Amino acid sequence: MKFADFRRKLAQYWYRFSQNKASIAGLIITVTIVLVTILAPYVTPYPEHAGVFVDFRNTFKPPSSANWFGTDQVGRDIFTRSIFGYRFSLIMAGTVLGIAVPLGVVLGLVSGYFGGWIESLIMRLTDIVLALPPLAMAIAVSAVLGSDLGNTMIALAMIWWTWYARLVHGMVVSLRNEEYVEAAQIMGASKLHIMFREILPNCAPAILVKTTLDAAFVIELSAGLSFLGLGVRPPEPALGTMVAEGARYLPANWWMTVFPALAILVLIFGLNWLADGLRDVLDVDL
Amino acid sequence: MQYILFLLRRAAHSILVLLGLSIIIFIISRVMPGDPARMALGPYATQEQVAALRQEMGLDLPLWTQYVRYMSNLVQGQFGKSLISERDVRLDLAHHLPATLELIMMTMFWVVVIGIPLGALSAVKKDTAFDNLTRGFSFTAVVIPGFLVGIGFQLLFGYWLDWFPITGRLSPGTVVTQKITGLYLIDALILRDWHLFFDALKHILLPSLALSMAGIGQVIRITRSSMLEIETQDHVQVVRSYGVPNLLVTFKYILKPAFIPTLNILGLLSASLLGNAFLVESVFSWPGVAKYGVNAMLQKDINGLVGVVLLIGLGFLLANLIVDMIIGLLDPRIRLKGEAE
Amino acid sequence: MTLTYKQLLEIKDLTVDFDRFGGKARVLNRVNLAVAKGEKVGVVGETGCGKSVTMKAVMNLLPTRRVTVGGSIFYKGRDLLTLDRFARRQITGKEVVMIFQDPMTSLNPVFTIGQQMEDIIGYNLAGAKRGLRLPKRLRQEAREQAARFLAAVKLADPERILNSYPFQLSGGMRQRVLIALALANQPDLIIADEPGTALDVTTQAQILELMDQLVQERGIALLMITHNLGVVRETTDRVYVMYAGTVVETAATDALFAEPLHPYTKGLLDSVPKLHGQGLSAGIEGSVPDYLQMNPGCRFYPRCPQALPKCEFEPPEPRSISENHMVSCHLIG
Amino acid sequence: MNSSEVLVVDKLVKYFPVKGGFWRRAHGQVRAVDGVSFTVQPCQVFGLVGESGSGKSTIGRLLVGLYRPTSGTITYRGKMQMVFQNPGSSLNPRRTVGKTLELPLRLHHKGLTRKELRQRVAELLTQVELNPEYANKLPRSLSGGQKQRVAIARALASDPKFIVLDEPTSALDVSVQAKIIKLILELKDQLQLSYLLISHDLSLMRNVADVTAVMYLGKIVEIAPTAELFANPAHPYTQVLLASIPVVSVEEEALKPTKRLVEGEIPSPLQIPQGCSFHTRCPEAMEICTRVAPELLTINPDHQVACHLHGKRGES
Repeated sequence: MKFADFRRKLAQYWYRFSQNKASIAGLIITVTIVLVTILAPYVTPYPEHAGVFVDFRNTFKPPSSANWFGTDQVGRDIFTRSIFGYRFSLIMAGTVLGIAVPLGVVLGLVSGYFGGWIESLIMRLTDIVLALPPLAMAIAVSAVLGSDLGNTMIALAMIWWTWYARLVHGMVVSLRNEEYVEAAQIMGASKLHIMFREILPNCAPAILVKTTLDAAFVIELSAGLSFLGLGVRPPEPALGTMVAEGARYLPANWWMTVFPALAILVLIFGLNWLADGLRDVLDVDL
Repeated sequence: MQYILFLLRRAAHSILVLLGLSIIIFIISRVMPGDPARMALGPYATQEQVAALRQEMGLDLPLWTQYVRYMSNLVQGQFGKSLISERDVRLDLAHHLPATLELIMMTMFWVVVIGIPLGALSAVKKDTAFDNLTRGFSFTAVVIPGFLVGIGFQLLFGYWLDWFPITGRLSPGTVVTQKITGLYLIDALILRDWHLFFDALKHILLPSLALSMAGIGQVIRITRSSMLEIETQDHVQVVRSYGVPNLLVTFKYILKPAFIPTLNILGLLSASLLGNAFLVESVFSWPGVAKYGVNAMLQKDINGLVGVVLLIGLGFLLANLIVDMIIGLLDPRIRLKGEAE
Repeated sequence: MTLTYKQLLEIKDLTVDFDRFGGKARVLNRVNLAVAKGEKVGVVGETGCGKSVTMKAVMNLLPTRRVTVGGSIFYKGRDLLTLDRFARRQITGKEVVMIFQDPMTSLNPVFTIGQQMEDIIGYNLAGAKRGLRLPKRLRQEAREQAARFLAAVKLADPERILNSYPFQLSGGMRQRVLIALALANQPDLIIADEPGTALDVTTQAQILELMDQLVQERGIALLMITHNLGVVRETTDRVYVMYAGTVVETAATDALFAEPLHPYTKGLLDSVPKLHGQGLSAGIEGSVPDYLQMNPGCRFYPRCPQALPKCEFEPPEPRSISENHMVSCHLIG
Repeated sequence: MNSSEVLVVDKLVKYFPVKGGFWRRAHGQVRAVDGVSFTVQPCQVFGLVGESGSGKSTIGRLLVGLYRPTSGTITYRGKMQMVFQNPGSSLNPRRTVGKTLELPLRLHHKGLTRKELRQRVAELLTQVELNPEYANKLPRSLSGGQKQRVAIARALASDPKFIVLDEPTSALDVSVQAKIIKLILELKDQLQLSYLLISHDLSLMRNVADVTAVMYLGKIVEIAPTAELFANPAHPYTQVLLASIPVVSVEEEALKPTKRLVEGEIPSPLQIPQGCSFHTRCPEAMEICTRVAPELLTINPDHQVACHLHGKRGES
């Protein structure tokens, strides 16, 4: 009987989600890309092209049945490299948000609930960090520490938590005076219970939607960084690097730029559509 | 009086943020692993050369002394010498600033003149084909990364249609007879040099539009949604119920309060706009501060980078201060009470 | 064109359907209601009984999408629902005005009282010739009128009020501004939505007395919507009791309070705590039903303590008990 | 505390700082509660009535410990609980009714098994006349009255002796209010509870409270057994309040003091008038009222009033 309830609820959510065709597209795109990327060595036609590889007989081939997206200046298959390029994007998004979201959520909860000097400290810190564009920060850190994937990710995570701290802080400040929170306080519930059981679940939908949106954002940013030549080192494929390299051969060898750019767009659109669907289902106003 | 107090408080807050920013940058540039002197000179420099530079940069002093020196230099606007151009970073920045300023101003212009009317119209014509189209456009504009828009524009309008030049601020033949502000469009207007004006306009059009797309999308979205929200509020129903003409209700009683959230977004937006400028300036080889910053970064020029980052932070804070000023003018609660309700 | 009419406002068989997720909700079902010239009429009912929808239908403030309106609303003999938008604007907002429920949200926060009053009064002075800018002369005239009406609602120093922003005024003062606005167009009918409910008891009493006095002096008819039975009894001549989108009983106020006939009216009156303190009644079982699953017969049937078998399927017709007293109930007559 | 009382409140004061200016320093204070004393007997309903800004809700919050008093003491026996005004926000929208009720059970009866918990929840729901199956529901599928019943059940779960009822029915329709009030009174008799009922509704107070205190701007201006207070209101403010109530019958009309209205509105608690805080609106204000704040004086056994009109009679 409980299971039936659960299924009914799921069906209800799915109904609301599927009302918007774009969100289904977003879900399919995102899931497909994640799966294909994990299975990249098995599903790409030329997995060896992802690393150091040259084939001077096949340079600058336009798209064909053998090379769907054409080949680059050293004869590597752009389709294969685009799929491998997603790895960099997804790892980046996963790591940055994996660190930033929990950190930001906890700090936001603490600052919003306790108030006082803790709140001032954390909120002033977010003010400072938010005054810097994330890209500028990543550039600065990479410049100092050397353009290494790990460093760049740490740099981004160190800025990104502030958005979540802000979001959660704002929600906690309005929720902590809700009567159900006060009721729990009167009953003598612990602060941990109130923060994590009473307040956090009410913030969760907004956090989830924002995380989905930000995944797209981090991917965009990572593409931007690799476009500038930061983050990942050649020959490791990154979509941004491929776009930048291809841009040197415009307009004649347009496929070198256009396909990696489209690859970025497809993933970013997919995630945004997914976020839109979640927003409808979870009734979040973000 | 309350308004001035409010602005002073915001300004004081900005100064604090700037101070914090400088500390963070100091920590990043001095405390994190790696030797700035070694980085600047590269792996082939001798030990003595490195030591000499360390001394020159004050890296051998205790950390807090370094900090005091760094801060007192910053307060005087001294960022030190660029390790690449060998010039005072201040001069370098001053040289590159007008290009960026011109780009940003042009971008803001597009954001305001395209974003706000489209958002307002979209709200008025809610659920019509126009509204759906506008919403689709704003979604797309927000989602597509600025540098890809830039490359797309280059391909379409530059290479294929050949309507606009794709790099630089001016065509090779065009000369600026007299530098006044450094903003070519404005200089040309002052000098009544129409050739210069149109050449500069042709060059700035694509980069500024590429840079403004995300902002336009955001502003459409927020203008539309805040107008629709205010539309349902009692006070709008009241003026409507008394038969005040629809156009007046929309463009006075709804639009003015709807401006407040829009402006707030514009202020916050300026950070991501400045960030995107790094990429867009790279794409269009626009000789601005961001391009200078990217070069500094690629060449490990710490002093140059510190200058660029602080300048950007300052830009963001100034933009927000201006936003606060305008919001204060729009919202009597801020103007007369010093805070919103 | 002059029409002869008995009632100032006469709502006939007004039906409103909302398209909701899961079907059509009939939120108003054949509502009949009349207000004579200079009469004070109350509409009383609990949350969701349709009293606000009725008023919005008169004022043309219902959303246009997913709403179907049937029946007629005669004002001075002309059916408002058949008039075009322009002709309707000549009536609602000028001859019929509405005072909204919450004075705190009914004024635009970023304009002064003066700016708002000038526009509202000025555009009505301008009549048919309306542009987006009021001529200076009209604006001046509107401002003078505004000051006069602010004085009429006993606000001291009208000039200062005109130059104030809403947040600088207390709730009671804002309510007075709204009443001044309503009077300014010299209407024939004022519709008041829960006047004073958002204010404190002592302020509410002041406001009600003021309103009473002002409409009396000017011969303006008043249609008051409220959930507060006491307010209705103390301010109106005649009263309609609404339940779930239907009028269940109507009578002269004194008669209704002395001898309520419909089980809902009785239950409602019983539920109000009395000042003599002889304990509380049991109230009415259950709550207002979902409009999507309304009982096909009498809408009160599921909660009625005296329900008959036929109440379940047969909607009761309004029956005249005496002059002015009508009840829709199978138990009566 | 003497042996019979369940609650003693003595000279309770709560000031809230008001921040402003450039440095956001406290530059003033809201005197929300300003020296309030009263006692509550077992099984008594103590009513606190007043308009907005009178400080009645602040007292409720002070009692249950949501605020810390600036000075003064609160002494009580047993446990204290609270039922809030707004059924919309008093239940966590993401927790089922069962979960909401389990929390106080877990906290106050450590070591209950899952089965015992479920059983207690069912009992509590039955006690507030709800079907035990409601335990699986989320608040959004309940009506306002049902939510308020759950809130009452939650308050009962920790076996309190005393419950603060902060406008428990003001968001409900009258027909629903009647049932909730009836339930609250039945539970009182059944479980030997005492209540502090906070309300702006005098007619409700007349029917529910044993003793009623009238508050104005942070002070109790009059306190008496309810029937006595309504029959012989002594403070001009109480009289004005009573005269302002809209009533539904002619008989009640006769019970109201002769109609008189006060000018103006309640002053902001930021700027409480000197002397008697009501003197700015009082129809019978005298010169002394503008200077000296009147003390609560006993005019009849159990009937106290803070007003200079009665001060003189008390002295003579």
